[in-house]
Amino acid sequence: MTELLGIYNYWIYIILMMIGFYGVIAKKNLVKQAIALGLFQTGIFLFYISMAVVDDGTAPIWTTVGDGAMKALGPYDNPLPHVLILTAIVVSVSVLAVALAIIINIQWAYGTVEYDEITELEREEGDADA
Amino acid sequence: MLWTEIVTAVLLGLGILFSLTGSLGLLRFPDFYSRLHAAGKTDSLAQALILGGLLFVSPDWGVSARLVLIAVLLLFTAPTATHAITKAARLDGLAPWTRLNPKEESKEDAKP
Amino acid sequence: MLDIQANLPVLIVLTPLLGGIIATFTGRGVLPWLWSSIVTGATFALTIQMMMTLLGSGEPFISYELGNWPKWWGIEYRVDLLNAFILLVVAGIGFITTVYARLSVQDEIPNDRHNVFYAVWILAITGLLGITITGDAFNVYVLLEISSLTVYALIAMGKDRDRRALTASLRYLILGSVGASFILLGIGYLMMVTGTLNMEDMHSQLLRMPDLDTNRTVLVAFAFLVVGLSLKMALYPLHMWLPKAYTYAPSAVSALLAATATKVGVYMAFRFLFGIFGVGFSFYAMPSHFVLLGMASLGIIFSSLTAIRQTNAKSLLAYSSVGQIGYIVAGFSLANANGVAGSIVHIFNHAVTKGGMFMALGAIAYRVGGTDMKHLRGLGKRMPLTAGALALGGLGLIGFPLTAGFISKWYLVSGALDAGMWQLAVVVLIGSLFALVYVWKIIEALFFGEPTGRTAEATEAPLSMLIPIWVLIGLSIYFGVDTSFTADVATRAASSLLGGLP
Amino acid sequence: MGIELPLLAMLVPATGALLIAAFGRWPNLRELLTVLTSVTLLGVVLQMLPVVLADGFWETTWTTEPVVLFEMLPGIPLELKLEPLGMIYALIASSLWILNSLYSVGYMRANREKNQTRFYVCFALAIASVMGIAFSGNILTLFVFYEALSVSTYPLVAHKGTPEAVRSARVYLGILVGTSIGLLLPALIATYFFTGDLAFAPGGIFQEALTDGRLTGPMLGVLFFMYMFGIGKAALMPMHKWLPAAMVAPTPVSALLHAVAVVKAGVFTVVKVCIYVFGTTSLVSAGQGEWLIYVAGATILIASCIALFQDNLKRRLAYSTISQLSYITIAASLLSPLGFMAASIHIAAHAFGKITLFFAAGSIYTAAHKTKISELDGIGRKMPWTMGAFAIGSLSMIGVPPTAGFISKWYLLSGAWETGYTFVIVVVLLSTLLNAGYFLPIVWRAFFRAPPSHDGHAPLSPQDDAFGDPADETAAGKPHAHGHDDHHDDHGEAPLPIVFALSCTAAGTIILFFFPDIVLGLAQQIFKGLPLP
Amino acid sequence: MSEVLLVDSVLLFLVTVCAVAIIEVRSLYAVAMLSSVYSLLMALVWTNMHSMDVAFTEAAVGGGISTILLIGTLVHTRRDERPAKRRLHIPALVVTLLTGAALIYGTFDMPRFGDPNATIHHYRVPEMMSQTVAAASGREGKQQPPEGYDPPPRMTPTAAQWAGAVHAIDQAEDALEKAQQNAPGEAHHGGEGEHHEGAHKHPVDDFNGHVPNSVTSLLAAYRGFDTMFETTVIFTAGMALIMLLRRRREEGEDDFSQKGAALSGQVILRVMTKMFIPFILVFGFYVITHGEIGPGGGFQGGVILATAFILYALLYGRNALYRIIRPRTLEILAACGVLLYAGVGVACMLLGGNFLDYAALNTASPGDGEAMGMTLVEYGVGITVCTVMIIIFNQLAEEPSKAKAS
Repeated sequence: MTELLGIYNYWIYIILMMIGFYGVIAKKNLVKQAIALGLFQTGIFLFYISMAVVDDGTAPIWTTVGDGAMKALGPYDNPLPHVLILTAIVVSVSVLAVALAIIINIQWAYGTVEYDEITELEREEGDADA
Repeated sequence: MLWTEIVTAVLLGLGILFSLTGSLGLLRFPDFYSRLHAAGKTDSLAQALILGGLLFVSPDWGVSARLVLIAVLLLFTAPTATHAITKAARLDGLAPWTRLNPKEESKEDAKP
Repeated sequence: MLDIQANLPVLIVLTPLLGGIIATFTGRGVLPWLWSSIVTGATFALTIQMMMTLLGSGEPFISYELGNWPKWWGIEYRVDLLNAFILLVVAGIGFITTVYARLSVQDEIPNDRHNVFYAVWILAITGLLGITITGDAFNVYVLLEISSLTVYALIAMGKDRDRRALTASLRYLILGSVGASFILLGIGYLMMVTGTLNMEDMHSQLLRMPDLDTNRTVLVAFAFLVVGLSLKMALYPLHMWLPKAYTYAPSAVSALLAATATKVGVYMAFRFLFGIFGVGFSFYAMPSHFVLLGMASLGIIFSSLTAIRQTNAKSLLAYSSVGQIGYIVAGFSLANANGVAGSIVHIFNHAVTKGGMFMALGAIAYRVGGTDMKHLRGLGKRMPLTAGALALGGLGLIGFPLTAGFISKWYLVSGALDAGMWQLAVVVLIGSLFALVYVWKIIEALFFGEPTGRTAEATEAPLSMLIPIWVLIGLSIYFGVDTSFTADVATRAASSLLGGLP
Repeated sequence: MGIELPLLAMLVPATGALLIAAFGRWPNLRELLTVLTSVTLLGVVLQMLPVVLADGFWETTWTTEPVVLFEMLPGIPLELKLEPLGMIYALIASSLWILNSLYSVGYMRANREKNQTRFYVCFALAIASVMGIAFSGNILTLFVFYEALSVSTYPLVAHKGTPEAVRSARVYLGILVGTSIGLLLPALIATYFFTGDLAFAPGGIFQEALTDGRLTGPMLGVLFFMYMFGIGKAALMPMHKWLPAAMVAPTPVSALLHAVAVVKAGVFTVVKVCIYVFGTTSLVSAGQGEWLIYVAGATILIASCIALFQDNLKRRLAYSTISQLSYITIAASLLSPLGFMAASIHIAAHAFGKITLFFAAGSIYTAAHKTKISELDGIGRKMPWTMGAFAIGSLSMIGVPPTAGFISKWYLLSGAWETGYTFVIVVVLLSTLLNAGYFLPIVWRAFFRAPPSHDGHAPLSPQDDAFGDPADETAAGKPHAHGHDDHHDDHGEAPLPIVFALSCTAAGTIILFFFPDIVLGLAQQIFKGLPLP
Repeated sequence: MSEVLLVDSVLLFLVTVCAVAIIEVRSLYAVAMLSSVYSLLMALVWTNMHSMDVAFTEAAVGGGISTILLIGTLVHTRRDERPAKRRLHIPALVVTLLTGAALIYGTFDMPRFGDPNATIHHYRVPEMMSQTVAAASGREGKQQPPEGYDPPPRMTPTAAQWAGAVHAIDQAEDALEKAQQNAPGEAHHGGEGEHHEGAHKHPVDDFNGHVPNSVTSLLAAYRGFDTMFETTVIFTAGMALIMLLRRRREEGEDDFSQKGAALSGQVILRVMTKMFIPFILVFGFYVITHGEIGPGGGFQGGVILATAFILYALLYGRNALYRIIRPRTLEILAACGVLLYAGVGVACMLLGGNFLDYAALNTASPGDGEAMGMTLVEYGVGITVCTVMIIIFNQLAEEPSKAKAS
């Protein structure tokens, strides 16, 4: 039981991820897909961060004392995953931006952002890959 | 050290009370404008009280200064935001709810 | 002043990075193209230098610690024979396609954004190079995203010629991001178990785990990495994004992608399966041996069959690419010397051949305005050189003797025999028979059809396109007759990957 | 010591092809070049002859290092090597190429074929790859040029460009490349896998693999099977379909390539594989390969029976070719010296005979535009030369002295007698009857039947459009005697070059009967190198 | 521990509800708002997990920028999702559940949440990052090329490890024994949590810059190379948007030819904005500069700066913004940010160090060199992020060009 309590946090992130994943697969609205992709990635970020947590830890920031030496008061979380996730967040927002740009283009070209309607239009003009 | 904590407790309690009422109003009030009115309370007053409460237990001046800054900022932004939203609604042509035309309720569901 | 030799590894990535960023300053006209050709050329030169340095020093690899931090804290660049080879391929193809790109880009991209286009183009190459050279798992992810982002945008630039480019690109974006996220997740699990991000370090940590084969975290990490990588390298059931993307992308972009993108995906698979998990875990403890082989074989058969049904030459080649990926994957999942060497050689051969063929199609699109069979019909008389290049490349795809394709087939089949899997040999040969069919569709259209429409008055492609095309096709012939370089490098790289295992 | 000559023999036609392509714009020059190239080639090949015939060939020339073109796979270079059997093949091909070039000049002009430049270029390339096959130093080289031959002949078969031609060409290429990639290539790789070596060696390369048990008898049998059916060019049933299909090609193509070069490449490979890869000893000891005799025998009989019922002349010839090829295969599969002798001689004999027949068919088509046997009544009176040659050719096919066919059949029968395969003897005798059955009627029809009486306008003499202004290839609509109108039964002999060529080959058939020394010498030279079983 | 868990679970519950809502609600504007709420909640979650920087970034990027992006998109597209035929997409559900099950299966062998003995907290953690109470060891600087520390065995055993066959495990073992002597913090491997002192220290491995925020020091120094590419990613995104969305302009047509601001009528908003923009800018710069000491850094600061401009553009129209910064200038600045970052690295190379080896900037006192390098780098990041965010906003606000009629 305790160990389940110990890893429940991971399960939450899995649930979040899967909600996003479901959205990516199931939703036919392209904007919705893009957002769901964001959820999906956030779940992963959450996993990384929970990897960094240490019991009774504090933020990995030291207080400077006297002659520029630095003290960490007690245990603190592992900063490495934080760094990775900083990078990952920025990457994900860039992906979102590009996705939205493409979606806007699709809106201009097809007049819709619903996947079904687009496939309809494409079938009308004859798909190249049979 | 006792009285500060008491003050803090009181202030926090009040803040929580206000935000509670605020959210209650958000749910229960008849139309958009009145709901926004409730929400506005939460934004401005409740946060002010809570921050004020924290002010009394802040470890050093830096923190207190930040708290004050945040409070001031919010006191400026919250009403502005409320105003902007209401104005937008007004421009959108959403008539306020009165006893005379209660059917306007139906229109609110569209609003986030 | 600047010690090039000492900083060679980082320069290989830095040159295109800076070059790509500076390319945004280059305004309009021919300047952007000129600049990017120079940059990619310099990069190519650097990779050659790298290769020679590595071969010169007897060492198994050259390591470069960025920021001079010990490699398990900072990021390490590690160049061994395998990725020196891949770097060579990517940079070389990048250079040639850039030289080729000028006219077709003028033709297909609105001229007020050429500078941006070339900037993104070079950054894509940068990403691919970075993935190849780095020794740090997370760095792989970041660079993967760079290359993917750029590629999505580049594909979408086909929108002015066919709006389906947009949907293709978005589809790739969604699937690619999911794949990348899976890879990120796998890296996370691994990091949790091993506590490090340096690939070599991860590997040694895994080897030190007493319960390596049963540790559930490692298993799941492995599974997700494999799935993500398969998405990235378009292994058969997960290839849905590839055909449309290749078909509707601008011609130059298709050439670049077909030649490099999936290859780098395969390289990542090498690094993760052989480098981090190790042969023992990946192919003996895990069933991936058979899973991968099965997927690869299915891919070879079905995508070739689909390719036969295509009416657009570009999508035909795209599906054949999926099949070729199948060969490569089948090769390394045999996990024996000949097989791995075969897939390494095939990475090179297929890159060269497909690149050349897509460029030839680009030239045809430039002259005729399309790559449908009806456009190709009778081009053999109108554009003999281009058509000839296409035909030779096609022979390469079939794996005809005296073309590079034959060499890879030879290695693959003998690898299959070594592993005692004659079924795979059969699959490979059936695959090349299918290849014969779909290539012959093109050849008959080219040489025994009557030109119609714009084809009738088409003229031979301009020299600035012909030269790059024939350089690549020539290479694919040359390395079909004299394999001393490729085969030697491939076998050595394979043996180092397998760690002296037979 | 003439070691580089094979390379030369390959380069001559190759360069010839380049030149022809370069000067394609001027037909006369182009065809002059073709003829010159063929003559030069024959010269080169003849230079090699004494080297091969010399005593102690196996000790000296064979043991010297071969010409390595390039290191194709690590340890397996592409190499060329002089060798008696290949010598026979090269000799035939090169000598017949000369006549064939003359013939094609006449034929192509008279029939106003399109894309003549492509035709001559591919022709030369095909010959180049034939030389490569003949002098290949290991199986890989053989395979490479074998494929090259298939590809370079593909445009020749599809030459007309009509849908039908393209379709048959598809069949042609599909079967040839299919078998070679599907069976021959894996067989090669397996051979390399077992022996670690692909070089030709008299007596085969499988012994030590067999002795140390890497390779068992049945596996050897499977390999043998893959080889035999992988060599689709040998037209062993059921791999024979491409041969009739390829008959859509212009007659010179059918003549040289499908009576001489391609099909002979097939049987040549078969013989070569039997002798130099498997070696009689290992095959006999493993007791495999006996089935080949029966398959080949069946092919002979079935093909002959089919031939009986073909009314299209070229198709009948095609099926006769199939059966004749199986003579060679069956002879080789006797695995006895006499058998190999028979095989190598029959390669020559059949080449001369069959090319004569095809030439004749072509000339009939050129002069009379007739393709059906039923239309040939009395044609012998209008075209005495042609039909005379045809008669000689058919005699040689049947194996009647004084034609070369007799010698090879003689050796075959004695070989069969020696090894005691009565089956073979029966098959040979039966097929002889069948041959007679489907050739003699044509001759009889041509000479002793009354022609269907017609009266028409006077024939134009064939020469003036055979050697007329080459520009009239393109000048369509210009009235000419041998236009493609349906009926003209009033015609003379075919154009001169055609007649000349087929008379030469017919003569060759007879000369070969009286002076078979060279071929015999070469054939015996083979066995000097063989370890006696 | 416990209250962390408590707050955690409440927050995570809210987050999950929010996520479900995002997937299920069909009004896309509502979804945009919800996603912004979601990001803010995530920011709280992360604050609760003591990762201030991530929380900061999430709040700025997720709560701020991506909401703006979404709304900017929804302006072009329709505002409601088309109702699906089936409420539940069964195949998707199956795939999702299977994936989730696999992931959960994977968690069973993980160290429990917050376990201080987890490998990741001890295996080869940098000296100052290791769980010992770190005191930056004075100024004895970083000798380069490294003398004090001999690199772990490079040649054969390592190669064998690379080749990685399980049978090579023993030699991998001893190779690692050697490696461990050079690996500080290795002593604590599997040790009893924190509070163990006196790890054998390593002069080289010690980080000399006075950077209390270890996230920043990791970000800008140890993994500075990643961060450079991260900046490149943003830059790439900006370029991609320009390439995809820039309206085809006829020659000579300038950028001022768009219609005015949407919110031009809002007097109060305009006044408030005018009041606040300076503060926002100051705060942005503060965040960038102060990133080494407290939470924050280039990204967060850059985004905050960008919001100032975007706010301005929203209220006064993009023309007004373009009067301040021309689009071309934005592009050039964006490039310059990355160039600044990479330039620092190149400078290090020119000064004889490795790429991004800040210590080479100031050989006299490596610490100051590192501090300087990191500050410069942060500014590079800030510039790029800020400008690219503005670019993205502008591009998303583009309207379709006449040419794209097809």
